Amino acid sequence: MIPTSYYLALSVILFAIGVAGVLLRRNAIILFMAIELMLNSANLVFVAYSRQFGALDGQILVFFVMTVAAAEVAVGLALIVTIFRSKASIDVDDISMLKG
Amino acid sequence: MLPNIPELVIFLVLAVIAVAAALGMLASSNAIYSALFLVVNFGVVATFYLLLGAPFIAMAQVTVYAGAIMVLFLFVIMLLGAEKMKQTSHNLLWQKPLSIVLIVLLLSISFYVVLGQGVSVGSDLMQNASGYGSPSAIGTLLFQKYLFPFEATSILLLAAMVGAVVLTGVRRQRRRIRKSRRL
Amino acid sequence: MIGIAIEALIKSALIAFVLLTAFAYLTFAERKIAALMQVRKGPNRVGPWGLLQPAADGIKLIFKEEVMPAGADKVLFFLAPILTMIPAIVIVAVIPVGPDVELFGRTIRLGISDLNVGLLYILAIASVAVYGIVLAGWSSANKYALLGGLRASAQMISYEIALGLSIIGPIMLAGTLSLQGIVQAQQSSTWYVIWQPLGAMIFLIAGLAELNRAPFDMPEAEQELTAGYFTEYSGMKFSLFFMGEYIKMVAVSAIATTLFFGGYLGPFVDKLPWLGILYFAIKTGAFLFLMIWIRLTLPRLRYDQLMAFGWKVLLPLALFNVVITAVVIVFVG
Amino acid sequence: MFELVPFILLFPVLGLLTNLVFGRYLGERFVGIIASGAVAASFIVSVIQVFALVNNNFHVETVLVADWITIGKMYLPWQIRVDTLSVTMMVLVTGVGTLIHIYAVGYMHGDKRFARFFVYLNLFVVMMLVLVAADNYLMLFVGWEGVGICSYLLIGFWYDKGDDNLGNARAGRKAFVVNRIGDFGFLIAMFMIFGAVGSLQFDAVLYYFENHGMEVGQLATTITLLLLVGAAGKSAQIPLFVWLPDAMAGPTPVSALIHAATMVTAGIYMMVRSAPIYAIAPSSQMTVALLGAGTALMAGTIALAQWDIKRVLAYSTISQLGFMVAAVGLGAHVAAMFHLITHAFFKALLFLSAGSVIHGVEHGAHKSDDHCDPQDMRNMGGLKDKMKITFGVYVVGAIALAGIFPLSGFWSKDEILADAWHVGMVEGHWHGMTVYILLALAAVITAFYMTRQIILVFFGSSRSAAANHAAENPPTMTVPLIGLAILSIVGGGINLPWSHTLGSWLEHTHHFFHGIDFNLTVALTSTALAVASIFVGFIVYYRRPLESSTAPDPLMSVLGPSLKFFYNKWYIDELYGTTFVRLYEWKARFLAFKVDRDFWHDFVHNQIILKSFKNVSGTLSGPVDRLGINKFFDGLAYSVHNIAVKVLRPVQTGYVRNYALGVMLGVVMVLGIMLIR
Repeated sequence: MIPTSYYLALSVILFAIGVAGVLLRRNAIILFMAIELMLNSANLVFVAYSRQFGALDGQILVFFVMTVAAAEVAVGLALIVTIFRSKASIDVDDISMLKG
Repeated sequence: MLPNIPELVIFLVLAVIAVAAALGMLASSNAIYSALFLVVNFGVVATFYLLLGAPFIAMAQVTVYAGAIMVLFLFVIMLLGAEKMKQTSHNLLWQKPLSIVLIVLLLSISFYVVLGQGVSVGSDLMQNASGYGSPSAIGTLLFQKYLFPFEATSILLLAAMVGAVVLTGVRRQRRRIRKSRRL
Repeated sequence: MIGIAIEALIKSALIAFVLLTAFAYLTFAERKIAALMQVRKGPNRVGPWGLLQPAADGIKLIFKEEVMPAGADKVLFFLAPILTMIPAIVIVAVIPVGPDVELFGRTIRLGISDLNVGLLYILAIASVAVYGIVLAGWSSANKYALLGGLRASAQMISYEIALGLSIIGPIMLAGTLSLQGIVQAQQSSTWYVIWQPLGAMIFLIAGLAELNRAPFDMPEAEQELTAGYFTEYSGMKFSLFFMGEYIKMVAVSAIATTLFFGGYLGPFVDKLPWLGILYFAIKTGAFLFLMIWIRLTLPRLRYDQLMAFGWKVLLPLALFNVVITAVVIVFVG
Repeated sequence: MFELVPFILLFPVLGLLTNLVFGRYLGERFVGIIASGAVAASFIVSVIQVFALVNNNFHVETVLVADWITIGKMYLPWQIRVDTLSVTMMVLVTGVGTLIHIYAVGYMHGDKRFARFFVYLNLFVVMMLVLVAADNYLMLFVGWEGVGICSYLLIGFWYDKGDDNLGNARAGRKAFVVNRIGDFGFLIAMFMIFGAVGSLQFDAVLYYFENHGMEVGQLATTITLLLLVGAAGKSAQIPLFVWLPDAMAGPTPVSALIHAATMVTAGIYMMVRSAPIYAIAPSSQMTVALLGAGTALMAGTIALAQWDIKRVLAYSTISQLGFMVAAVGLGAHVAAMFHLITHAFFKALLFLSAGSVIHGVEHGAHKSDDHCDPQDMRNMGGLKDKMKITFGVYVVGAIALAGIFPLSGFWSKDEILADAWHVGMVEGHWHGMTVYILLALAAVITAFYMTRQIILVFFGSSRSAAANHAAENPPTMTVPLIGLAILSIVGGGINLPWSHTLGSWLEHTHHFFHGIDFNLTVALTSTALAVASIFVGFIVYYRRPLESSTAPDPLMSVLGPSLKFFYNKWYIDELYGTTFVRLYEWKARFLAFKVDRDFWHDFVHNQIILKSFKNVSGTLSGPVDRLGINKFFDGLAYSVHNIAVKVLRPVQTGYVRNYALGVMLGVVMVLGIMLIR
């Protein structure tokens, strides 16, 4: 049986990497992927605690997170495509003006 | 109670793969590789779910993340031809060092909390009970206790669908293309 | 513990062997059937009735030159055919090919594993199968290949939804996600194709689309895209793609058999469990023949027609099927 | 089956809502079908209630729809009472209502506010049903006011027509105001009932008065007289009848439905409902009887001299309502209800036929370009060949109204007369005989003016081009007429003297409701009088028909100035005009111009308040605002501006990653704080 804290440590590392992706990368798509990574590390914590407490609620929450992630990706990627069409770039630093 | 050796080995190997894949996602300059590294990471996380007694979530992880979300990413990257981003001038000088300092701080605080918590496995009792994490158990919980969030989620998905269609709709596309011939 | 591992290993090896053989002779069968339908002879020189033709083809492909296109992404170009193959083989793991049998004093399950999320497993693996094709298309650095890959992935994603919805019918009828459970549930009622004719139809059509086979073989439309995503491939890598497609055909046929046609069930199976494998093989074979037949009969669809059909006809029909099934189950029991 | 009863109200409500929302899109046909269908459905439910009552051994049943008012011990539910009396009214209202709805579809054809008309009509049916279905006085009052407002809306339906383009609106206002006077009496009666009984539920109130009869005689007299004021307003009795003739300004189906068949009977119904209170107040009973008989005669004389076809019928209605009120006063409740029902049949028939005549003449007017008044009987004549069906049913209605054997009017009117005779001769009360004589005279006059009307309208030769070109109306109008005509002929069957069907039916509501035996003397006398009256009428009008539309009434030579007196309605309107109306107008003018304008506006407002405000605001805006506050806020704004430019603007880089960094900073800080604590 792997202790819960091992999973927590792993998800902390994954989360930190996700944060690094958001803060350091400029490619909007990779930034997006980093966000997904963070969501995933959170999911891992949910499932680990779900096992620790023997309750399924954590898994349900993961299910909802996945749904939200799917919705988020659909809209987010649509936005990126739209931005790319007008700017020919997906560098987030290029999208610093309110004017399109 | 410490885990037995084979289990620990499996866990450590998988964890190393997960972290390596995540780092690969972070570091690779090609967005396609980033996406593929992330897929590997998700696959490993799905395996963790299996180990944690959540086969349904594991399968959903593979289907939703690996099968749908990441394919969408790949699709967009290829569609835009944006796998290699041109580097433009960089004027956020203090962003990088400050970020690294903050990430290190976050890591240290989190580790302090997580490792200070001690080693616990939780109750084997519930987990070993038949049906824990099975689709029917999840379904029962989902359609009884969490019915309202579930329905709300369905509306969210519908909204996302409409949003995506509207954002990239055909009419808009044509006008944009006519306006800028850059594509 | 060790015993179980060894058993699983043996079964896996056996299945892999059977699948590879099936692939080889499926190509042969396809050529023979095509010849039959087009009133010609087909391969008949290598061995008796041309039976060794697949072996000859294999040897030829192994000795062909491996071409690496100039601008290709080498790693992914190499990885893509493998990524196509793996899901095709792995997906078979949860399909039961027969009832439990006694052998060497132990009960052996004919089928590698019986997950309680078996159908979810199938959906998960099916959804991952896109990667090989997409990456093959992209890594070739060839416009035809890229377009083929994109088309293929869009097509597979679109039809995956109808596919997933069409298997909900049997799930609801059987009340389980385990394939073994679904087969056993069909023992007490009848084959689910009786209760789910629409579901079976949708599964078959969506399955064909998932396979990128005629009339949905758009990604490799010769007239427009030369060979689609494997335009640049040659030699053994090319044959891996080929292998993937035919193994997937076998897999889809096996799943359809399991879900809608009673799997290994048939007369006297309870007395002679080994008969189950025979029944299973016959049913699967019938499906394979049907697929070949369709390929030889129907012309290819246009791409926009294909997408419109998937989203506007198949998906609503599948949803309708789910709703009707649910209503009937609730009211009739 | 009793639980179906709320549907009686629900159907018309649905109908009116549908027409209210979608009416303008539906087209006349659908609007008509929805409105008529809704009322017809209610009618079916009402009939079902009859059978339900029979199955229930005629026992009263109440159906709770909703709680309404609960304050302390006062509990007023929204509750429907199903007993023989209320069901009789329900069937009557919905039955006659259905026929009139159907008729109105034809009559209102082409009107620009077609859908609105049917919304009002349905609303009226709803309100009338609330009134008759009520289980307490307050709910009854809701229906009472509801029919009042519908009456107002419908009288003024063609609000842009009439004298000075305001006449119809004025008629509506008059009806409303006069009714308000009656309501005032009703309200005070209700307050007194509540004060004495502590409840407004019929059962409680009637039980109280039945069992405390002796102690509360004085109170009962006061209450019943006040109730009489209310009934006089609604049922158009002396002195509040003046609104009803003016109400003829509304479309004819309205006149038929509201001012003949249903709404005006509300007063009768209310008094019958309150019968146990009247029973212990003999002096007010006497008042009621005399008032009713007086009204019957007075209205009859006015009807004698009118030229307007609908106005004659309107006064006739008042007269017949007088019969009913008199019957109530004599304690002949069954006779009153009986006459109410038969009167609803034949008066609805007469009004609708009159409408048919008007419609036909209007049609002729369009055709011949002769724009004379289509309601004036002097412009008619000779229509019997042009409008055969209308003529036939009109004669049926007129004979029924005149009380000729064996039509329905004969049986009901005779029962009232027999009751009066009984009270006067057998029980020996002086007012019984007075009432009998007054009513018999009124009956004679009734027969005479109906003869006059029929001859003027249908016989002789056409006295205008319009009448010459008149034509029969479409079946939507004539079929309901035929239905009503049949009802007018056989309607007497519900309470024939030797079966007393209605009497024994109503007995289940109050034990002292009972019919009276047939009195051959009375019957023969009244029939003979009526026949003689018709004969005289023929002599006067048929032998010497009017030559032209300007010729004087042949009666002029006989009656002379008194006919003029009748024609001018006994100068009642003028009397009210000089006494009440002018007084109120003077008071209103005084309040408006002297008190309101001169004192409050010119003096208090302009001189005192406005001036002082001007001074105060002058000082506030000048030194205080401009120099003090403005300077301060200018400074504040500049400092905000400076902070924003120097500090906040650089932070807003527009780079997402910067913002993310900010979020991250916050996260780490919060985590750190949590860790330290």
